[in-house]
Amino acid sequence: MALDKNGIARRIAQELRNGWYVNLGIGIPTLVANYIPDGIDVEFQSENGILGMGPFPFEGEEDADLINAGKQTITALPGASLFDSATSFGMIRARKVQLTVLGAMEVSDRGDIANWKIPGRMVKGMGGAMDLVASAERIIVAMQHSNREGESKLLSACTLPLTGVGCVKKVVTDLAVLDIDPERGFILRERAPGVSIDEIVAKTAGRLVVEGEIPEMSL
Amino acid sequence: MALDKNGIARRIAQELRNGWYVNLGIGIPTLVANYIPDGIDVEFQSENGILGMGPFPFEGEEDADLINAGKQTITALPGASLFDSATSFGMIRARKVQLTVLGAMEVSDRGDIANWKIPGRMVKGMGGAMDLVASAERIIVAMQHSNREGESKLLSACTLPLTGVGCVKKVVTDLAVLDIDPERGFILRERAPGVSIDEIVAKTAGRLVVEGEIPEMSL
Amino acid sequence: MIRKVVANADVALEGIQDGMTLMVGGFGLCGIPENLIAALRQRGTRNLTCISNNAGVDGFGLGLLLETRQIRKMISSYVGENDEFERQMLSGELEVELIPQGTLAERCRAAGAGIPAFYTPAGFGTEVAEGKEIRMFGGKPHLLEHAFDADFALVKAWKGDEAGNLIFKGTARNFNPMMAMAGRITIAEVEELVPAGTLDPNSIHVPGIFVHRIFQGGHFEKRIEQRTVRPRA
Amino acid sequence: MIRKVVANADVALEGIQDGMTLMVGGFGLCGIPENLIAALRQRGTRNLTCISNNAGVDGFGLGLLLETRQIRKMISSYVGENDEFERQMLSGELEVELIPQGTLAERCRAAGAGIPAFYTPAGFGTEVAEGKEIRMFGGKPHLLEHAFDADFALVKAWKGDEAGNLIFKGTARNFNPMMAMAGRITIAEVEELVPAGTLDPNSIHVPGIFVHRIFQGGHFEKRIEQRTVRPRA
Repeated sequence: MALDKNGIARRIAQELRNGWYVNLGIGIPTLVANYIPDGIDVEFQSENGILGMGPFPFEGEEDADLINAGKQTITALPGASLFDSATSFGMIRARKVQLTVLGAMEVSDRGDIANWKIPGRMVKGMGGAMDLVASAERIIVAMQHSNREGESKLLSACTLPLTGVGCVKKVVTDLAVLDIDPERGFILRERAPGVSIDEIVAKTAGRLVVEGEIPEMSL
Repeated sequence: MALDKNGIARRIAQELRNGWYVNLGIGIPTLVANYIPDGIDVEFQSENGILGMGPFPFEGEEDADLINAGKQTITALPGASLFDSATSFGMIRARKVQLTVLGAMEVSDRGDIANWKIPGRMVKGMGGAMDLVASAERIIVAMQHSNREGESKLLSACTLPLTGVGCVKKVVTDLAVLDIDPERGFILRERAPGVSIDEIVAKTAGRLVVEGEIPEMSL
Repeated sequence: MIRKVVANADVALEGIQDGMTLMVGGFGLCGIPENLIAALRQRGTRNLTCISNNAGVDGFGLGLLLETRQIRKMISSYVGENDEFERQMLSGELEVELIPQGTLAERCRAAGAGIPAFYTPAGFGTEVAEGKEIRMFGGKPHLLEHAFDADFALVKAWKGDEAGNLIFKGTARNFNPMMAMAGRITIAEVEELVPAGTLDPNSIHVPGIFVHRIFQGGHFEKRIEQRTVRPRA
Repeated sequence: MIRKVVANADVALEGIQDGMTLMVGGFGLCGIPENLIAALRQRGTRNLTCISNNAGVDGFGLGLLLETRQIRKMISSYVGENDEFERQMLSGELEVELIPQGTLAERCRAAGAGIPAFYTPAGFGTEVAEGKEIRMFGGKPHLLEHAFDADFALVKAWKGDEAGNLIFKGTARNFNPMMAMAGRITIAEVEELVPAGTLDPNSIHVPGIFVHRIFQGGHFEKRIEQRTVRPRA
């Protein structure tokens, strides 16, 4: 059965390694913070200027001066630090953040990503996404395998305006975990529980490599 | 009579205007802080990272963590701020410092300055001088009119390796105050008390313009 | 000491004219110069270009200046939590230039640091790169980006002193420090204005040299855009 | 929280090898990593390239590593309050590259901010400009300068916490923050190491993400180069 949003987040959380600084985008990526494995210490960076971001505040303890990049009220954990936007993107560009998780509208089998603009619709802007994808050494895209029209979001080439080129290394969808090898395309690594390889093949428009045993995710 | 070092500093202090931030180099320039005219509020910047630098500390109150760019122990006045070297040179390059006073070995009649290197001798380095002269909107050079060998330091072209080109606007020496007009050369503005125009002409190797009445400095 | 205190927001805005370019601090509604925006609306200055990460919401932040059509152009990284903004943009009344957030921040920082231009990897291969010089560094393509040039910067700090020194609180810092450093004339409104010598000189976020005018804001609403809380266990 | 605490200077230096490039914080003898320099001397690592504004004095600061001939090359803005330095430089044993101080600071800052290159006016028309690209911005010539690339950065802070957050005191800040941000591996020695949550998160000068190893220094001499005082009135 296809994963729900929390399932995708839970699977991505398994990728966390001890000592990593992590930037989580808006939407599914934000949920990853709820599933940090035991024994793993990570710190969350939000590009509006905080490291050591904690959970939402208790009711009545919201502080208008403490928000995340999604403009949600948050808290700061012990050891947190606050800084300006130039320093924040400085640490992003200088690759001090080990993992960036973000959503996407389309991903290509060469690692291109499109997630900021749909021609003809109101364009809200790229925010920090272009900076993040241009610099992060490790980007995981969290998204549905298909869009609302049932079309694959894993393509041979993005049709929408790009956010970045050749930057995505791993995609976790409701159906599968896939690595991206720019030479070969999407490499199928794991299936969602109960999802068949055939379904994944059918719903992946870009080049897909299926090699050997493809295990089910263990969540 | 030619001015002594304190006289040069005293004359330069008359150039201070209310509300200016000022960077004083090592040597004669440092003495300018002792002659701030009444009613003039200025703040001193030292490029190693302080604004609002105060006088030397009282004996026993020296703090190894509070020095100026000449590595002398200093104090901080109320309203002072401390910052890193990147911010310090940021404010210099962004022209937030209204006046820079520094010494020189040679100045040309086009405003070039040489003050960091003598070929054949041990070279200590340019420190912050190249950044200061490249960016300051207002540079006053404080120096002796002639070197120890009796040769003019005001030349048609510098013979020593340059610190900056076309940047000096005013020179105050033991003999005179001179503006620099790159088209015309040194423009004589004032004579030190008792110093003749003839002496200044004789000791100025670069182009010198003497127009109209040349008053004595009032100190 | 050089004193920077002015009486209020209206006095602080002296010299702001139609057609000028302003930087306006804040991220969403967090850390925006509320009092200056209100005073600017009162003054009615028009045809403004605003460099600001976001464009406020309907009825608050820069949304207030959009309502009165005082803004001709927005330079931002993310916009559109704002119906009036969308209407003006789609109708062509409002020009919008979208810039990656890190590039926006660095172009402000560059202006305040006297760096006219720099290279950044952000936006390579996207429409942001169109018309820009591309150069390889370390085997990776980068775009040449330029420092902003703003007539005024309007920023909001938590505490400030008479000498113009600023301290920010929490994530209300965001773009405010770089914009404060970048403006030809920088105006800071603060929640608390204190005498010089009160703030720890080690803890100043923006040295007073960058701030030309400072005043204590009369009223701060500090609206929250997304109030998220967790249940008490 | 990610813990960065190591036991002492010697443990902190693990991985430093002959021939590496190090950034070393401080201005003159102010804010130098005394304990790390001492430990580095003990280790005897050789052929080092040191990026540091100055080169210490005879018998203190980087002068200690010059005595033992561990430094092959210095990249500095001002040197030579140091007889041994002068001797090695004149004899050709020591290579010296002199860089304008602001350019030195900005090349560190660029490294920590992921900016590979930038333009600065400093040095135009001088021998510093030789071989560099020159470009006009705003009618004024600028030089293209590149970010440094250092294997390790050794810095000294006043206070630090377990998460690697750093706070500096006075003008001992100088190059330390930018170097801390620039090192591939950054080691910070602090006068006082405190538990996470002790320092005000608003007042951190270097966020812990930039610091890989931190320890409390065992001994700080904090020598003064020019003791200047005024008489009591």
